[in-house]
Amino acid sequence: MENLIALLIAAPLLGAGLLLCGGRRLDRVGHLLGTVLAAASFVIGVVLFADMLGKGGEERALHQHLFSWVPVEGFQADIAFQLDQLSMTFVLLITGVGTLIHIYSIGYMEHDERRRRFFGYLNLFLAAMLLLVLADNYLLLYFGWEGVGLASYLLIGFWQHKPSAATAAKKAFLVNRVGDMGLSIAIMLMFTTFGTFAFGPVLESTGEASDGTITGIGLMLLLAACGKSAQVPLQSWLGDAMEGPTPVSALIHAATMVTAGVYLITRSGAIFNASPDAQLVVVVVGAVTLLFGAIVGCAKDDIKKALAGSTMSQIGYMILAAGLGPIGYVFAIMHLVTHGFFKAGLFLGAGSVMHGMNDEVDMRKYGGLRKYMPVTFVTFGLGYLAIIGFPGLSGFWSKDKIIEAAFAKGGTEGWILGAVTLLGAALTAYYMTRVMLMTFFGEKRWQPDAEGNEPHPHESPKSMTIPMIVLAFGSVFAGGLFSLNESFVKWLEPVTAFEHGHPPISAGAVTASTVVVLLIGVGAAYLQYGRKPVPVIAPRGSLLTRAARRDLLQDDFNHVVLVRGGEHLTRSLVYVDHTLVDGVVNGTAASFGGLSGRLRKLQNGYARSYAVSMFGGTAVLIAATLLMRAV
Amino acid sequence: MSFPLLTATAAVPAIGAIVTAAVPAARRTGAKWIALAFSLATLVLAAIALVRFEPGGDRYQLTESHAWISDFGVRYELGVDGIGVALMALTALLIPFIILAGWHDADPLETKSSRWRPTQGFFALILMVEAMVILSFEATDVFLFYILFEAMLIPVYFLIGGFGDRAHAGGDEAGATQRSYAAVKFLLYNLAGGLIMLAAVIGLFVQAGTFSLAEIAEARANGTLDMSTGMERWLFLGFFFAFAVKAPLWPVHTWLPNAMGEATAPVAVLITAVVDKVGTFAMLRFCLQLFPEASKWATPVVLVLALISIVYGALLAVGQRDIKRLIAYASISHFGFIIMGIFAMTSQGQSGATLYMINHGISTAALLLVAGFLISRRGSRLISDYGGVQKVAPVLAGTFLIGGLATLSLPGLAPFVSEFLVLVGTFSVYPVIGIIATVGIVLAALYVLVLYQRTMTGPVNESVRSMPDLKLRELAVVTPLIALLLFLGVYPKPLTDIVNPAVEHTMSDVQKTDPKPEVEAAP
Amino acid sequence: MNTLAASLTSTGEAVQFWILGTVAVIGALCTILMRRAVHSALCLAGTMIILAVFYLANGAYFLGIVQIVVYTGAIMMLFLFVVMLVGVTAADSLTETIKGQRWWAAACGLGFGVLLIAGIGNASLTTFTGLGVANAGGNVEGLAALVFTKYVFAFEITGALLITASVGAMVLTHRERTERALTQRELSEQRIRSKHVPPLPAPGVYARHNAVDIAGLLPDGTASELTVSKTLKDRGQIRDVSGEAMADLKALEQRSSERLGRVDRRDREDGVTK
Amino acid sequence: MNPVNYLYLAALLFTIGAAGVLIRRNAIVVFMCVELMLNACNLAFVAFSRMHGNLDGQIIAFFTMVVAAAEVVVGLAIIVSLFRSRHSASVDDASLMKL
Repeated sequence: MENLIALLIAAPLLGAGLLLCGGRRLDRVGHLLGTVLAAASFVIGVVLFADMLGKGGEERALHQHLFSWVPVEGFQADIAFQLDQLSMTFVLLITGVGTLIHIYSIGYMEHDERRRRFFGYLNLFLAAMLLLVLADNYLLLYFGWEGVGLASYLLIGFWQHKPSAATAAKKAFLVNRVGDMGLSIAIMLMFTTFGTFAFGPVLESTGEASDGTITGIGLMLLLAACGKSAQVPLQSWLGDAMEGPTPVSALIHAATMVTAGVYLITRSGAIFNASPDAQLVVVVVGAVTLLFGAIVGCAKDDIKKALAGSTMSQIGYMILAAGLGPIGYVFAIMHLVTHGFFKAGLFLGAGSVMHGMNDEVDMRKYGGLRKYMPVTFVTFGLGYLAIIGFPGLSGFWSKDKIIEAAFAKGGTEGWILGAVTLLGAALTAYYMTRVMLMTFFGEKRWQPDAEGNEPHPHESPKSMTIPMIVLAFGSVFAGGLFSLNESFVKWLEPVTAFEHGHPPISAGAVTASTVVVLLIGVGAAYLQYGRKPVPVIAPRGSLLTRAARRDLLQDDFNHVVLVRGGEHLTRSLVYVDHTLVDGVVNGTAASFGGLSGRLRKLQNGYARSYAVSMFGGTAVLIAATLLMRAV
Repeated sequence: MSFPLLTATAAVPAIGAIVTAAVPAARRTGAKWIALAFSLATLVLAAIALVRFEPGGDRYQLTESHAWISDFGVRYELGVDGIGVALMALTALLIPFIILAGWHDADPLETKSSRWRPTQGFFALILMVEAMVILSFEATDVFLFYILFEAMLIPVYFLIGGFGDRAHAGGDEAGATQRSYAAVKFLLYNLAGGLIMLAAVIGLFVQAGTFSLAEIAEARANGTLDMSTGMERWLFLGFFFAFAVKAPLWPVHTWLPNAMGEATAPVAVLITAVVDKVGTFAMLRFCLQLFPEASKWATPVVLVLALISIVYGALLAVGQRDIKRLIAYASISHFGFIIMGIFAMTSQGQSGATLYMINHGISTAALLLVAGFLISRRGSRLISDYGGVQKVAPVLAGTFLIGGLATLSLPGLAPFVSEFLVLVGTFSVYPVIGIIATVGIVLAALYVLVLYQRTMTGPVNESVRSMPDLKLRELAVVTPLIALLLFLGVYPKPLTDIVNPAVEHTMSDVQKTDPKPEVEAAP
Repeated sequence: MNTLAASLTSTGEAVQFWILGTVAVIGALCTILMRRAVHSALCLAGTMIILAVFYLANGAYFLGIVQIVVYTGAIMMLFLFVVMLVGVTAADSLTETIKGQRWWAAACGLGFGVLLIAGIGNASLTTFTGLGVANAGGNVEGLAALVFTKYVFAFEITGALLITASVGAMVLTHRERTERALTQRELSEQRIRSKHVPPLPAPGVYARHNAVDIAGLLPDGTASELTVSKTLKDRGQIRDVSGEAMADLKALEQRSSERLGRVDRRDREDGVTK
Repeated sequence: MNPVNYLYLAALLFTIGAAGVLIRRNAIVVFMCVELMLNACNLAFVAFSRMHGNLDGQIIAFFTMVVAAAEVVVGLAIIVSLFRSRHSASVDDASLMKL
């Protein structure tokens, strides 16, 4: 069975190789080939899953050792895979949602002449993401980690002719690299501390290392997670990443890649468990991002950017849960999976809307679309209900558990975290209702564009709606299925460990308050956007709104401090290199030249002058000889 | 007596150089084919040497030794360890690609006279450089090495000064001025280094009474050759300075951007991927092996200089407006990594540094040669003259991106393995330096992606609208290099197997052991 | 007198040394300080003769004679010939043109002299052997024995050197005619074409100055370069007497007017008005 | 009197000659000064010969004279040809060595 693991990765990798190197010949079948290989990977995943279910909880993990990657004295990095329940969860999510999005893209990218390459990139992403979750050591994980970064870069910048897309892609890669720096330092720390960076040995011996080291490793892993999962302070790339085609936003920047940070923290649970300080920082980062993303989401008029803010906020939930330790890991992953369904669904819905609206993304120019695209409306609506945590739907089950776990943290921290998560829930309800109302309800607000093309909203083709329907099913039922008999907890417990949290207030009270804040959020949004018509031109808004529209000024800060500062630094360094470093050398040369110029004057060409120097030289020689004899 | 394989690897390109140079003016294309054939023959010989080399065997293999200048104990002594044989193979591997890539670089613009034979000269000089570089990787006699180290400056000087980049912003006149400036700067820097090295070589001879590396190393090891600490340090500095100039290390790096900017892309590859490697290789072979104590004494300073090179080179690369100068500064940053790995004196660092030399050779060759193809199409080196190339020449853009990704050490491509090894090796002994060096990977991403964004993406620049995509000859150059990058990125084992024993030898030379991990992890 | 080792020479020789030595030094100094090359040559010849005397006093009879005959006689005459050939030039001026040359030369010379003398003084040369034994069979015979045995090789080479030198001197001074000599006809044609058909004017003015180095004066009193030989002109050895002639004329007029008692009225009036 | 005085005289004459070479511009006079220096050396050789009691010093002086004669011949020839081409016998006029 374990030999199948490599096939999981090999299938999409083969697809990527064929599609990217195959040339024009494959243009006509490329998309089908890519989809089939993604589906093949999913099938293999299901087979492995079925096999895994047949075994006991502790024996389910599979290992496959392919070959030694970097065999150097004292440094063993292997290409080896580990498939346990946690990885399995991700494999199914990645290949499942991935396949759906491949199918969706067939329709979405139909008119793009570079569709073959798009599928190549998607397959490359799948391969890299699977490598990330299947790796059995941190270095191989890093391989996958950067691989998904590359795929993300290529896909964000897929429409490279748009300067904004190219810039966004670059920004995403760079910000991620900052996070990667954290991951590589963490790996180096592990190597010097434990002499290895394979999951097993490292995680088993965390207790023996010093607290400082473990905290250091934890914080560096967190930095990595922040980069990949768009957490404060490295969140700025995610909004811009929406420049990519919408299926990409759904797959990479909502369902799978951005959750890699959560995977990393959960996978490294032992390290965080051993360092309460690191855990605290994780929780704080999660909480801050949760609110940050939600606030940004409330202010954006671009439907994809609003959803991106929401993604950030939801991942904040997951990171927060992961930071709570064994009481939260399972729920972090559970929320991750349900979020994968409903957020992918929402993005695909948004893509469907854009598809019908000539790629218009401004929600102020939508309105009343429910009549024109009923399937999109229904699936998007189900996703909406799931994300705001409407009781009974997926989001409710997972989010409610996280809120409970936050309260269960205990002490003042518990209360604060609980309050933050509740506030987040309210905000989620608010901004998602706003999106829903602005898009599908009210009057139509679209107008012909400058060239006089009026959009004709229409329902998307089958290849696009079917994945949306499937994902809508997931959004509705997945959470309930997982919570049934605590099946998800039991499934993951052998890997992540699990403790029941004991919130200071009863679980029922938590649930009740969740529902209450949910209603408040929905109500507020309805009052603002449902009762009165939405202005096509955005009102100026309060200071907070304006700041939130600009991503709470993070980009401005980055621009002023990093970009401008960096420009000045490089420019001055170029100057320094030219004048100072080169100048010293050229100066030396010039001073020799000057000296020679002076000395040249001695060479006046008069034989008598030379004779004087000869004569003087002879005198000096004689003097030296006499002196030597005297001494 | 067995067949002198190592001599043959150097003799074949040397003979090739002479034959190529002797081709009559009218048979220009024939000269190219002859040069290519000789370089391929060299490659075959190098491959044989690589196969015959036994990783677990003696330290120096395939040795040859003949008396040369007996009065001074100078011998013609050759031998390769794992590092030498790997670098020799790299050189032999890259030259055919360089020749292919520079196929039209030296075509005369107009027929000046029947005796005007630039093409023959160009390829003959390249082969001459190859011969000298290969022999310098094989020389185990300090004097022989010194001669080659200096002599290879001459053909490179002519390659820079005589066959510069035709794509010059200021026109032919300014181009010629800049070229000769760059060539002279290259020569003066390296001659200055070489001169100081000469003093140290003589000093070493006075101390040891022989030039043979093996004899000196043995005498050092068993204590019969006892140098005073001060003397050892001075000699070390003499050698190190020359190698640092060649490598190049901050602050003696400024010749490289000029040289690489003004030379044609294949020659720039020759300089940075092949000739400069002699400097870093010599640090491993001579500095560490002959002066272990002094090397350890100098380590902190060298590491800081290497660190400065890494960050400084990367920052300057970001600020460049000229594609080739950008790559040159990137190379300075990479050489910083190599030197850091060498002087970290851990197994990982040194293995990493050796792999880095090879991987950097391949990756820079890939990036720079594609950049050369790009530049030759548009006739400009300025980044701002490009834009949207991806749309008109997707294969060119794709290969350029892969070269760029290799330069920024993306996992899966060969340079990642070496860069990470260097970082780990350094971090395990000097954590702070290791962490600061990690900043280099962010900056690398910055300059590569900025370069790619400005040249390849965005709206199509008018001047590149009719740019053709890569031709067959160019694909033949790029594809094998990329394949090799991918292969060595995932499966570097063949290379590490050869390199590891040599690294162990070096580690025992400097009497260093890797630091023990804090916790003995469960297996 | 002990022939083997003595510390003192005869008193006569001492007297001779001090008198002639002083003269020799003065001669040497005059050689370098005299403005005219001819004078220098004569002073040098004097010094050399004194040196010849010293050679004789030191038992080098052959050399003494050779010094007088070959050196003072032949070589110095050669010098005088050349001096005549070259003539007196601007180079004869003793004013120094190179900045600091004279000071440096003086400093170096002084230092060098002091060092040499100190060096000799340093050497302990209190006794000397004398040439009694060596010259026993005659000085010339002794020298001949050495020259033809021990130094025969050097002697042969010196002979070769002399031959080479004489050939060299000839080569250096001999001028090959590089163009055909002009025929009588061509010369006359050239002359007719030039502006000077008649013979060139003669040098000399008013018969008082009929030397060849004095340019003839044109009617306006200026010197005509055509009247003097080209060689003198190149050497800058033309004596310009035009000013002299004018001054003479003026003086003559002055005198005659005084004698005639004529006072220039206008001059006086000018003086009054001033 | 000790014959060493001849040496002092030779040194003095040599120095005077050298100073003359340095000071005078007329090539002929310079040459004369060179001759003076040679003669000073000869005097020293002759004095040495007497001091050591053998004739080798005189032989050297003899050769010096011959060589000096050869030198004078060539040197004066050079001066003459120089004068022909430059119309000057000043050593300072032959300053083409200056860049």
